[in-house]
Amino acid sequence: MVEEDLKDFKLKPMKCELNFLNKSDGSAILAQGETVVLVSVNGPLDIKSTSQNMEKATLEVIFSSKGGKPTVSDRFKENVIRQTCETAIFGCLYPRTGITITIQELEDYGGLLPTTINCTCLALLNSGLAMRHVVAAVGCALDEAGNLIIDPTNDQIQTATATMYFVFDSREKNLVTGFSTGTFGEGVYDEALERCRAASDLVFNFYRDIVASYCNVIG
Amino acid sequence: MAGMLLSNAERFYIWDGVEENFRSDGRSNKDYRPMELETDVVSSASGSARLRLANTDVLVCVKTEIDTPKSDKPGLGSIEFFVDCSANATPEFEGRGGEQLANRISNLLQRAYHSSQAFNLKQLCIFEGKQCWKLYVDILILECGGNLCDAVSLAVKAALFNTRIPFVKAALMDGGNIDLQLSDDPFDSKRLEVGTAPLLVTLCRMDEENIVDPTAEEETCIAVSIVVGVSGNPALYTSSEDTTPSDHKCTTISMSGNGGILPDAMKIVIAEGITAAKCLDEALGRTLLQERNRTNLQKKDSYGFLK
Amino acid sequence: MEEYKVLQPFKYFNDHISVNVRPDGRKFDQQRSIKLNANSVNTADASSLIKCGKTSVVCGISLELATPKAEEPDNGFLVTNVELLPLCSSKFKPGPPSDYAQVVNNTVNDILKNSKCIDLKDLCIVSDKLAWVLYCDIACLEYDGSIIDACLATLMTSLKTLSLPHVIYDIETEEIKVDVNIRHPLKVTGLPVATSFVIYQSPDSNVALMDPTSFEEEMCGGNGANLVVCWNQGLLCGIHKFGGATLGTDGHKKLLNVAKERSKTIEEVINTCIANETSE
Amino acid sequence: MPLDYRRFNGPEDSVSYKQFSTNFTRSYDELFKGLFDENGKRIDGREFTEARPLYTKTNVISQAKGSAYVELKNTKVVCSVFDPREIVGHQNEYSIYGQIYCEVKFAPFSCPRRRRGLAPDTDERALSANFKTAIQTAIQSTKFRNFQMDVFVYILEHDGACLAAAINAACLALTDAVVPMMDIFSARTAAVINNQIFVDPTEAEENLALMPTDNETNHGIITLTVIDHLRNITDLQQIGSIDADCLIKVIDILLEECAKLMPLFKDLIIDNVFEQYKEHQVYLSIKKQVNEELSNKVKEWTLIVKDK
Amino acid sequence: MPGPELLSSQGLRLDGRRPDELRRIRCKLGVFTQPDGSAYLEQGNTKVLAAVYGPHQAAKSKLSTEGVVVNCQYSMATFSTSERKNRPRGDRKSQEMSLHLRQALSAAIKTELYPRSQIDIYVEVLQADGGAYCASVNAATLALIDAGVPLKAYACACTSSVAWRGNHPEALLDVGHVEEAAGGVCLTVAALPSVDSIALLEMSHRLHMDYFEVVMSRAMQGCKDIEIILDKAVREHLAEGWTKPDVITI
Repeated sequence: MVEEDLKDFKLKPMKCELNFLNKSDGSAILAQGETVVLVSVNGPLDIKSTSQNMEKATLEVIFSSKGGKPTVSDRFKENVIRQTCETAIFGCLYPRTGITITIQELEDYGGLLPTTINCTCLALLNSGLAMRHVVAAVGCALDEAGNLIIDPTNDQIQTATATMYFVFDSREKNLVTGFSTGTFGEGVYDEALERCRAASDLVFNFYRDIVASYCNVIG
Repeated sequence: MAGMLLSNAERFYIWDGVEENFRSDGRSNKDYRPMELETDVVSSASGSARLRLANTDVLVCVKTEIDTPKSDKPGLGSIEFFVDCSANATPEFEGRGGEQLANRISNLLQRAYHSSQAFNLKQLCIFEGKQCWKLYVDILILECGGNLCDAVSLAVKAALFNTRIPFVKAALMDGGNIDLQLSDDPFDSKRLEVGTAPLLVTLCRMDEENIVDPTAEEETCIAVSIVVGVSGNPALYTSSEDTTPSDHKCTTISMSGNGGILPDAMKIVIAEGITAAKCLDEALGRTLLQERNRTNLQKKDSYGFLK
Repeated sequence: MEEYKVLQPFKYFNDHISVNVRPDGRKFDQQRSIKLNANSVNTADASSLIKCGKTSVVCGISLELATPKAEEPDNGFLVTNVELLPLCSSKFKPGPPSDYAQVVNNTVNDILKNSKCIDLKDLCIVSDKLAWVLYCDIACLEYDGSIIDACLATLMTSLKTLSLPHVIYDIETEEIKVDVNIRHPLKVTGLPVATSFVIYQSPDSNVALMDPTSFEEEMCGGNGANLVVCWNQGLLCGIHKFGGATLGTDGHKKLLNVAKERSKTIEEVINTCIANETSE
Repeated sequence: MPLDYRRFNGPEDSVSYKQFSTNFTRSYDELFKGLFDENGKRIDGREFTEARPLYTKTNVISQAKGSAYVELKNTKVVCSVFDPREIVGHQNEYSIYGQIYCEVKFAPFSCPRRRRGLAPDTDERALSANFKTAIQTAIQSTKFRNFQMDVFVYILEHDGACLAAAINAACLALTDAVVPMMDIFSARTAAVINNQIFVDPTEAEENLALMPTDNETNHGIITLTVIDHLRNITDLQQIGSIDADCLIKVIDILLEECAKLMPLFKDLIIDNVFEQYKEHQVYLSIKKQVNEELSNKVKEWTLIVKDK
Repeated sequence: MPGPELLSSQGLRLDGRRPDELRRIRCKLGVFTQPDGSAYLEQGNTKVLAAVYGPHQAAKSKLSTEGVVVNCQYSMATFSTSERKNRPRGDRKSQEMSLHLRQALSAAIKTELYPRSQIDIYVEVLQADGGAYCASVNAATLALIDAGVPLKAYACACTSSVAWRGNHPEALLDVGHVEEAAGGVCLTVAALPSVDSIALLEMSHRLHMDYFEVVMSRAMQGCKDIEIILDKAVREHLAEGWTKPDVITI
């Protein structure tokens, strides 16, 4: 894996605004390319005793799609985000409480789930909940010719034979969550893993800039 | 039934009464309480009937719709029962409270009317395989005074007897669809042959005795109750003498409450159920014929709830 | 022993892992015993039942005819539904499917679509007029972990043993005649096999456990947090990792190889089962 | 039925292909002749009053407290019983009887004629209600007051008499779950077609018994549940139209059939008890061994501590 | 503007009534034995049954310490409309009607007399021929009186609409189903006429400002007339309550 060709890509332009909603503890709106997602986090809440958990906070994720009608794939996305956040948040610091993450999909031009995960992470940062590590999601697509495209645009995804999404944590850059569509070889999978891991640094830098720019507002 | 609180002393009072065949309201074990029946109470329905059995009050309406028959039964129409427990009866029926009781009664009726010897669905067919009548029988329970099944089955039979189905001439156009001409004169309609429609009789066992038509109090202290559906005798429902009287058959049996019953006691119950249904059938036939002759098709001034 | 497991589940589990053995005596990458039989239900057009360890799943396929969708005139329908019945474990309540059931349902559907083992065009009889609808209903009778592997295995066995009756469709009169005794088998390309893992975060290192039981799933982050790798004839047709503990790159590679071996054994099991089914 | 958002739905207008197959639309008489083979016996060679052999196995589902699998040749039924838990749903006052929640569900692929939906429809709810009245008599619900016990039945294949098979499976599952019961109970079904009684009918016979015909003969289906204690009838369900004396004849036949099942259940339960007893013995011996090792380990340590 | 055909040239409406004429109201109190109070009311062809339970102990969830909790349920029988409804209650329209019913009746009931208790009012519409909500409010008032619940005043409700005769508008009182379906404006007023206060005012469709006064006064006049009729019925019921001969059978 030659070092420099890891760097010869650029991610879709990311625009973000923190503290977008005043009623929620933490909120963020993120546009990655044309895909736009709004996430609101309501930090440690008092929930009814039957759904309380002794050791850690119970995490509840509500994903509402643009169309409004609940479908089975919404539940799948909810589960992906819940499991990712379960590992990221220090649940044991808030026992017997509830944390609700509400996600509203505004625009979907491909790569919806990585944008949702990044936006959720930004909202969690904004909400001040203690977190083990920050997560960054990067997607990549394998087109017919066999070469990998990082952070593909919508029409690249349509024509791709396979697409892969990876979520890395900021500390050891391990794979926290991943899912894929289409078929691909084992070698392609390893190469995609490496290149997305490199690309995730860019996302982490983006987080630092955003939080820095908001520091004086909060500080 | 709902909110009925009985102390043990009252229960024993009722049990002892039943043993001596002399119940708390003076009836013997095999007597029915006085009933009031009135048909054609709702003008917007094809047929309706209201029955008051002491303080049980039931209103039944039959509405008709044109429908395509099911593919495996091309020559038959269809009948559907819907029971609605109005909250007027008890606060427990508010919202979805009365659903379990409603489902039980509608299942019972659906099974009782299932056999073609009980209610022949052929008479509902307009054009084989293409068009047929669908009867919606809506039952509204306004007050529960015990013995709901009997009151409902009597009211349903009366409502079906009162139903008028407009004459429809169906012609097969080319391309397979049907053109229906409905006669414009509202009174130009035919009646349903409802003579064999079944009547449900609830027999409740109190240790060794079987009682009929339990009041709400008696219903709370019975162990097991058996509902027997018995088909009617068509001769009672037509003034013309040519219809052959068919014997009474059991169209459905169902048990409820948690208790067992010895086999030979069960045979007695079935025999008693059939005799009780026979005399109910005669009484119903007499009153319906009497009312039809008196009103001969015009719509009389309906008392409804104003009496 | 039982009381220890109930009182101190985490400690009980940790003691076992630290001694490199799992509570039910298996090694980390050892598969539970699998029993598979085909065509157990003869009212279904094709059916199969799998019992891997204490998880048993039955799959039945029923065939129906319908007019294809306007936007895809020459595509048939493939409708798979996974039902986690209330009778399979006290975790599932009666009533509409729970969130977890819908997640499993979605995952199985995605894997089937990704593997492209059924081409919807084969299901079309007359374009824009008539097409087959394959209702694959998967019911879980006993739930003890790694439900996705069992569902996929029964689904593939049933699809491989399915044969479609011959249909004669008369264009003008739109008459449909079905000849039940001439049946031609459905073309199934490839055989996707899913292997689910659970990663246990022990204090010193993270360990991956293959084919987890429901107790092991609970110990490693609830029943949603597992990793599903599926191979299809040497090609990866889907890697789904839902959170849970993380794994280094070399651990990841070892995982893929273990999954590859397992997919070979499962393919053998399915093929032998179909072989002695057809030979009967 | 409103569109079910929580599942994948096929096209609404899908209809079973069997409808267009040749032998689907046959008249009543053809079907009636089809029930018999050449020498007048039923197709599967049984006499009219001969029931199908009942194969059964208990403890098939490890997670359930008690479970049973019953097979009446082609009718396959699984039943599982879960131990009592708080009452689900709103509960206004303390109920002195334990609640029993029953649910009977057909597998979508179980019926030969058409595919059944995934959500419970009206006649499955009706079947669950009948099933509940049949089994609740035998269960002593005063023993688990203010608690709710769940009994779930899943019918894998429906080839006639599935209510009776479900009730028998429930009886075995309840005994396997050691639920306080008055006595064991068993159930049998009989169909009446053209005044002819068929014991333990297959799906074809049941379909014919309920098919609308214009001849005035007796036809219908009767399911009888008998509890072994004093041979009490705990549940009698009948559909169709049958006159009184034919009904009494059917009840007598069904009583004998249920009585024939009782010894079979008893043997099975006794075998289970022996097996569990043996397992318990093995478990006790292991426990004794572990205790011994522990005690002599403790002795060693006390020695070491003493000479320190 | 719809409405010319609603009024014939002589100023009579489709069902032969004059514009300011109510439909025939017939009512009966004490129809059922089990509820504390019950009433049946017919307004033309609209037939409504009302039952009142209470005041009794309130459910824990709805307890309120300063006044009585009024719990209403409005349900229409499946056969009440010409086109069969498949669910009697639970849809949005009946929930909205229950809310309006509660608003109108809790204005009439002296709520402060029964703290921490609850009054259940159930209305069942047997036949809906327009003005079902008004008939329900009137029937519920009669049922409350039959139950002996202290009321500030009679709560009466009435609808009115507007139609055109030549060029000047004419306000129609007590709108029937046909006039409702014709798409004209429909103003519903639930008022306490004797204390001259309005509990609920609701209007569908658009109405020009200066006709509002005409329609509004016609509706208020309608409520006053209805109150007189209800009052007469209550007095009759109480007067001959115990001397009435037993039920005469046909």
